Amino acid sequence: MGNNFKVTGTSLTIYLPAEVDHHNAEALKNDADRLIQNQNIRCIIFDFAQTNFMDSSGIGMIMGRYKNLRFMGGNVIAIRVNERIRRILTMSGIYKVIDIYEDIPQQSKLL
Amino acid sequence: MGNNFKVTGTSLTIYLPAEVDHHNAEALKNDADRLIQNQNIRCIIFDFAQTNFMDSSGIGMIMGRYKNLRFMGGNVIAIRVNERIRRILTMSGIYKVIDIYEDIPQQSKLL
Amino acid sequence: MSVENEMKLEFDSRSCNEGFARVAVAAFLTQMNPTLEEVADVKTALSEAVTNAIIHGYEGKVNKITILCHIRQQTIEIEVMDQGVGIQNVEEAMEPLFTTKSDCERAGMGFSFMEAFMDSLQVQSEPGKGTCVKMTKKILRTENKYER
Amino acid sequence: MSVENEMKLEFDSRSCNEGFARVAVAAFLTQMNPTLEEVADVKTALSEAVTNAIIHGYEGKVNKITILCHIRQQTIEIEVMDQGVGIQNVEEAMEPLFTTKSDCERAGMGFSFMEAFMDSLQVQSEPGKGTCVKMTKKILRTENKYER
Ligand SMILES: Nc1ncnc2c1ncn2[C@@H]1O[C@H](COP(=O)(O)OP(=O)(O)O)[C@@H](O)[C@H]1O
Ligand SMILES: Nc1ncnc2c1ncn2[C@@H]1O[C@H](COP(=O)(O)OP(=O)(O)O)[C@@H](O)[C@H]1O
Repeated sequence: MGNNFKVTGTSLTIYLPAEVDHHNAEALKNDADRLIQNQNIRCIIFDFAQTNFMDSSGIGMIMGRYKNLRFMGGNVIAIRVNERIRRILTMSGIYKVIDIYEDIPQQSKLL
Repeated sequence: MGNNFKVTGTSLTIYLPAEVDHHNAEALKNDADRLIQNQNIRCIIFDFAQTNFMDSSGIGMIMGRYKNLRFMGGNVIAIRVNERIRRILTMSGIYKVIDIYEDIPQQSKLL
Repeated sequence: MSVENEMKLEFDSRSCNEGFARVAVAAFLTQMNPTLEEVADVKTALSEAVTNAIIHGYEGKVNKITILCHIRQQTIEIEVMDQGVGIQNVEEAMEPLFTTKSDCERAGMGFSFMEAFMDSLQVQSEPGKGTCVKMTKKILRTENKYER
Repeated sequence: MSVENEMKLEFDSRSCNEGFARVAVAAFLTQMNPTLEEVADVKTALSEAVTNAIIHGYEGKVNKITILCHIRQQTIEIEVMDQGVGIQNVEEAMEPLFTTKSDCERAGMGFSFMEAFMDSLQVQSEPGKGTCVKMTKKILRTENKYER
């Protein structure tokens, strides 16, 4: 899994691949969930800097992690989304429960 | 044809597209031959700066222009070829009759 | 650009082919000289249809998915077909957020995305026989010489 | 990467589909995590075979070309088929610089390039029936997670 994840305290940053589809989302899910359990993660940051494609499988994957974390009182945010990804997030309604930031919010209580 | 050709005196520079295959070569041929006839062209410079793919149709196209020009005592050169294109030119044997330069040879008698 | 052109793509219902299918269709589309936005729209809609065939149609088993693309003038028509389990109630399936696989974290937005990103969407399905999703989109821009 | 995967592509023998065919096959190849060099080799060989089907097989008429790709372990096998005029003498046709269309500025290097860039090349042809070119190439590199 190498470069796709970074754990800082109880925060997990997931560096999403160029294309987030069903195939890639499945692979990410398994690795992410293992980290979330083992490292007592409370905040997930989805970093879209490298991502130029996402479909509804990506929405399902984010929503799934959100539900798991929410259950334990955690938070999920998305950063560095381009116009296209922002549109997908907006259409899906997921922006209502997940905040989108330009970059990692430094002073945020979330982190 | 716009940006694909530049005539300077009796020299014609052909800015080759990203992919020189049968499809693109056919289109180039017709336009180039019209210019060569109408503008009394004596030297053709094939500029590969934008080209990352060429197959044997490209070789046929260059060879064809070479034959036409040679017949009238003209010259053909290739410039700004990348490693891949150089390999294709070498394999085809065309480098024996067409010189390859880094860039347009400024002092050259060819031009 | 040809005013008429056609291609058919048949491949295994493996998730690793989702990206391949998107690139192949996008490459076919390129001759219509679409905007980046239009390419992204088509790729997203196609991805939804292919993913559905893999997950729902064949339920993860390896079988054949067929994509048929037809360009007529300024319109691309894309059909994605499987011979999988089919859909009992197409109208219900097409409702936003409806999914039969919420346990697999499906968002139930596949058909909504196809409708949003294409101009038309038709779903034909017969339980036990399979599903055919037909989508069309008009591409507005025009020919560019020497480019595909 | 699947150790086994298959796709079939069928398209009109129009020259504007040459680039499309290359991209589609290259995209399928990507799952084997090839080097840029290997991708370029396969694209070149494929381009030669498809161009031959268009120019020689169908002599410019619009008909169907079929590409079959099969990945088995580390090897990709590509078949390019037409139902065109066929080749009278395959051995002669495969000789470097041999061409029946020198008036069309063909270099006679199509088969030589296919041989040079692939590991194996087999040509089956029957006059009046069509031609099948089968090529294989071993791809040396290994899997990269999350990438295609
Ligand atoms: N190709 C298919 N074969 C069988 N059922 C399908 C197919 N495509 C869609 N469906 C059904 O329609 C439902 C809704 O599909 P969709 O809107 O794409 O949402 P999702 O894929 O997230 O479930 C699916 O849950 C499934 O029951
Ligand atoms: N698909 C095909 N159908 C019929 N004839 C073919 C086909 N492919 C190749 N040939 C014959 O083989 C000859 C040599 O092919 P090739 O080495 O690719 O050179 P070129 O395409 O430049 O002529 C062609 O000139 C043609 O006569």
